Amino acid sequence: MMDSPYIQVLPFLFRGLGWTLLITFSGLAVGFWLGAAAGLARVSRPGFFRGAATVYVEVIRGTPILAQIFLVYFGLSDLFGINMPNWLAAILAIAINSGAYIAEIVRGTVQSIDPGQREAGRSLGLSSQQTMRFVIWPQAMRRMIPPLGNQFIISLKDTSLFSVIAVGEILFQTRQYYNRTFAPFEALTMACLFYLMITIPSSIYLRRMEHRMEGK
Amino acid sequence: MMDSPYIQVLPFLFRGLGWTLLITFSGLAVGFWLGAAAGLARVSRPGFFRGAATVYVEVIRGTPILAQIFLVYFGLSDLFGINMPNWLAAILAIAINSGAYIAEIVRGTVQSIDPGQREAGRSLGLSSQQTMRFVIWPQAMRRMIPPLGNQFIISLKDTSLFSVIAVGEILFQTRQYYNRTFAPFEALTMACLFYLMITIPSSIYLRRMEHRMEGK
Amino acid sequence: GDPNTVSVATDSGFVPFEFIDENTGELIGFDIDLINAIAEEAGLELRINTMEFDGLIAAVHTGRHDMGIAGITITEARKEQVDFSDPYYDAGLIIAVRADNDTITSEADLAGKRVGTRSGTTSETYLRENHPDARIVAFPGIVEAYMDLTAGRVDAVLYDVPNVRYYASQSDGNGDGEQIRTIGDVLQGEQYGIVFPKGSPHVEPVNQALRTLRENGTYDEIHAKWFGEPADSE
Amino acid sequence: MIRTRQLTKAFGEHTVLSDIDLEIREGEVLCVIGPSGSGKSTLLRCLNGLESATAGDVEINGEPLYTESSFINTMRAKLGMVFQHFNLFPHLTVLENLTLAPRKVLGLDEAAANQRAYDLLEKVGLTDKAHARPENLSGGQKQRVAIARALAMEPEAMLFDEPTSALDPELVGEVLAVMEDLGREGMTMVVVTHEMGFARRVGTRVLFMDEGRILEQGPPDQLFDHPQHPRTQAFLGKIL
Amino acid sequence: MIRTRQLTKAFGEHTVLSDIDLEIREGEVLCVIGPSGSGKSTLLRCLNGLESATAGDVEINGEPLYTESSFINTMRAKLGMVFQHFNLFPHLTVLENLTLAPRKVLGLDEAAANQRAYDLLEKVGLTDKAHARPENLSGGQKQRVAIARALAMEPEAMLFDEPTSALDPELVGEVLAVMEDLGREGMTMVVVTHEMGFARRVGTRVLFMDEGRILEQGPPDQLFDHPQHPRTQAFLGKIL
Ligand SMILES: Nc1ncnc2c1ncn2[C@@H]1O[C@H](COP(=O)(O)OP(=O)(O)OP(=O)(O)O)[C@@H](O)[C@H]1O
Ligand SMILES: Nc1ncnc2c1ncn2[C@@H]1O[C@H](COP(=O)(O)OP(=O)(O)OP(=O)(O)O)[C@@H](O)[C@H]1O
Ligand SMILES: [Mg+2]
Ligand SMILES: [Mg+2]
Repeated sequence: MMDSPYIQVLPFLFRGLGWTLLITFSGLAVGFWLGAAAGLARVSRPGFFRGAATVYVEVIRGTPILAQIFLVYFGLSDLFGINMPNWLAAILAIAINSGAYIAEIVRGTVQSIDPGQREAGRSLGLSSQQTMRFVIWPQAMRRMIPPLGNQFIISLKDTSLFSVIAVGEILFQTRQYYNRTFAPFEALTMACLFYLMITIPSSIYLRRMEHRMEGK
Repeated sequence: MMDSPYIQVLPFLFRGLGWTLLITFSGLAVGFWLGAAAGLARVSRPGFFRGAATVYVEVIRGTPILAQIFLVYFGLSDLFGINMPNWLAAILAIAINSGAYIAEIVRGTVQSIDPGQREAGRSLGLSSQQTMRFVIWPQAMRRMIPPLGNQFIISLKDTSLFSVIAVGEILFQTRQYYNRTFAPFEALTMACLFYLMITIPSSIYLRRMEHRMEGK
Repeated sequence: GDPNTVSVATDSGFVPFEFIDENTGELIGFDIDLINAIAEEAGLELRINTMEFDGLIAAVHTGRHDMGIAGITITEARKEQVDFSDPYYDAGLIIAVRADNDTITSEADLAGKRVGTRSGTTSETYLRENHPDARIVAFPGIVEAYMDLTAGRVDAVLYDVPNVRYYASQSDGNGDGEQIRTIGDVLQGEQYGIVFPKGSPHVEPVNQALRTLRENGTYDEIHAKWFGEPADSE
Repeated sequence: MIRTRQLTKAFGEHTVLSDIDLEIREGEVLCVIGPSGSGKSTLLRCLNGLESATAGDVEINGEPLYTESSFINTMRAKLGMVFQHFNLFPHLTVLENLTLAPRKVLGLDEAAANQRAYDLLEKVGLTDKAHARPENLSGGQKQRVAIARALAMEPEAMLFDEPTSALDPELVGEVLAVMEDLGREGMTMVVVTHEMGFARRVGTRVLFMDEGRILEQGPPDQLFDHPQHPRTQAFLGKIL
Repeated sequence: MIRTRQLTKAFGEHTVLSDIDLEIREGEVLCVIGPSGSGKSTLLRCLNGLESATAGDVEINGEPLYTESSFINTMRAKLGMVFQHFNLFPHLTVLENLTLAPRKVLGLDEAAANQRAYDLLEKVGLTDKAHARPENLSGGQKQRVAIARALAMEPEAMLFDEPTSALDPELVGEVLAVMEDLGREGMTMVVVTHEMGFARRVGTRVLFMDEGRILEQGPPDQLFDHPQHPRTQAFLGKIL
């Protein structure tokens, strides 16, 4: 029983879980600000910022995250001589990637706010920025919660790709384990269960929240 | 000029493009039928099929595709002695993965058809299956086109992960190139351009189509 | 930063040179012990980073890391991209097949067969140059190639001697009989070296330290720890 | 020809129809009126099996409706249904809307189904629209097509659920005219409607429902001019 | 106090306002009527800079509206605006709705802003709703809060865009009463409305717009009872 691969792999998975969560949360924390900036730029007046944000969003959403991971890993040092440890590259890659998707979430929710709100704000003398900050943004934030939760699930799954740059997250640990024991099926199955332990409760919780918000 | 890495990598990328497209299209062709079956099961009466479809959809959507790829490739041979070539495993992995997402597309569009259509069909004496086949499904199909196009873009990007099992798609070829020439930045940049060449026109086309459909 | 802190790139799936201990999760192996001994000798502070082999030399070449140690074979082509230390290990390439395979008995039988190896390694280069008629499957990680071999998806694997030997012994210790065995002789004599970006100031101190370790017996100790015997008896 | 016995329908806790005993004879034109939410639509839907009853029976020509499902399909085809929002099939032409069920359910071949469809389109005055799509029809035309579609199954009775209440006022007439013709030809009809003029001219009986019960019924003139029940009086007072 | 000169506004090809010359004097209550799409809302929106004019000028107290943007912000604050759909801020309480702009634009401190807000809530009869959320108010209460919110900026004039047309009939009165009080107190007001009673009682002038032009204007009684222009006559014939 104790020497079953299903049990043996557990310490590996717990070790990986820490990295997975660390990278997901740190990456999304940075990605949220990136996405908020890019999303707001995309609903701003045409000009440099809006153009740059559009290019950012379209390029990131149009290319595989694995290619982005390699580019962040090699490109930054190649181009700028920045040498970051691979876990930092991983956080940055998640931030850059999720930022583009979050930008679309931000844009969508901001645009979904009744234009009458903007007009009411402006007609009271609030500036464009004040209207965004005090009127539109707080309302948009509420609506962002479910899609952001969904992005959390996506990014969590994406961290598995960092196994290719040897960041010690869940899937990397799993591969390390079966590299030595040749029990890939058992180890991978347990790894999937670990992911499900986080993703399924999250998505149930999100669905409930969405229901409640629609009900309102 | 001709010995610039940006040019030298091109033959590699074209070689990869063929595999990328082959796997994407074949995988989605199978995934569509899987997804249609699972999606219809999810809107059917509660029972075994609906339960099985729900488990399938939730498990696949809750776990990383890279773990699924390893499970299909190594797990199947480990457990059942099924040894398929890596490109076939790739197609199967895309099919299984996209099938779960397509199931949700199918479910969503079928549920979006006015219930009056079902009632009209049933009240004319059509059976439940006939109503689905002749009344609901043709209408749902039209609405499926934009989200299916979106899934095409996602699956296309997902094929990049098959580089880890040495399927010769775009990113694998890119890595082959740069581990000989040590020019990862240039090669990866060109690879991203190759992906964008497909994904950006596709998404522009899809957005137009959605606009037209909404306009109607 | 601190000029004495150097960032070292290594692989994580090359037994017994560098791999993760399944009990502790620590990166261990011959290379790891050696580079730590070198660092101590040369007064360097190490920051070790793991990555897939196929990008490792590129990462050192671009200056992403100050050095790389991962059983890297010294070749002329690589010398154009990076500087090497003095050789620290004599290795070579060898073929592995499934234990029950008796159709492949030598290198000559590889024609038309599916041969697994690891991308970006000298094994891959060797296969492409000497066996253009074999069907080469180059995985980013070597373990995937061994798993394909046991699964029967490839007919043979060509890779570095110590690693192949390790897996051959490991696979029969698994309780289900011998699965992989090596055939023939070492195909190509090779030597491993530590890589540095071109013109790196670290080359000389590292060579100096390596010489000292060989002289004072530390090298032999490490060798014995990982290969069960001192270096000279190979 | 249609008969319910203690028909009861509840959605969860909420009882929408209570103990409805109703008999509809051949050739009758029964008009059903009542406030919103009183269960009129639910009654029609129970009659042709779109909803299954919680308790009680429905019989059509003496045969019970609730047995096994294939039976219900053929039963449903005996009762044509026309909905408030037409529910035409938008992906099919008018002709295809009319031929789909006859071909798939009755097994008619294409020529026979088309022949029948054209006859019906002539009857509702829309021969020239045979190849149009529903989206290109006016509301009144849509509802006439929907009536023709139901008739194409040669039903023994027709059920109408507020067939004119989604129409612009000027389009109501053309639909009522088609229904009047049908009534005159002797079609058995159950019509949920608040068109009092139609009920008086064509209806043989009017039934007032409230809170899932039949409160009062009788010939149109009697019920409209001398309602007995105070709630009927209140209701008529509001809508007339 | 508000004056436009040849104000023209086009959306792309479509000219919505053409050469509007208008002068509104202090204390006037100008009612604007006209068919849907005639440009009434657009006129109001141009007056306080929510839309920028394609050509022509707007002056408020002799100062031009279209210069640089910070100026427009303070200008906007001089003209309170009330919308058909209230546009209260749903994430804020009634009190916060009233204090947001005074604090952020006028720089009032919390105590002063709250004081002002409570005074205004008393004026519109909603003191007890200070801590309610907009979602918990009736339509009439919402619109009274919206009026108070605009008044909290101490505007020199108020613009109303069909303030009662989204309200249930029984709630119209309470909003009109508040507006009447305002008019009596001498507030300059521009009111797009079809409430003829209000226009007669409170309006000092009525203006009839059609297709982006002012076709006719005059005192309410004169314009309503003896319209000169045939289009005015046709329009009044329809809505009266
Ligand atoms: N599928 C359902 N699930 C739950 N409640 C339902 C359902 N269908 C109808 N009801 C409820 O049953 C009651 C009767 O509905 P029904 O549609 O039969 O009324 P109606 O008399 O046709 O009203 P109307 O004149 O508005 O069409 C209503 O309270 C309605 O909310
Ligand atoms: N942002 C806009 N872009 C394009 N066209 C617009 C815009 N706003 C208004 N219009 C057009 O300008 C015309 C006048 O609109 P406006 O809202 O001023 O009319 P109105 O007199 O207020 O009508 P209503 O009584 O329906 O409110 C209409 O044809 C409208 O479609
Ligand atoms: Mg109804
Ligand atoms: Mg308007």
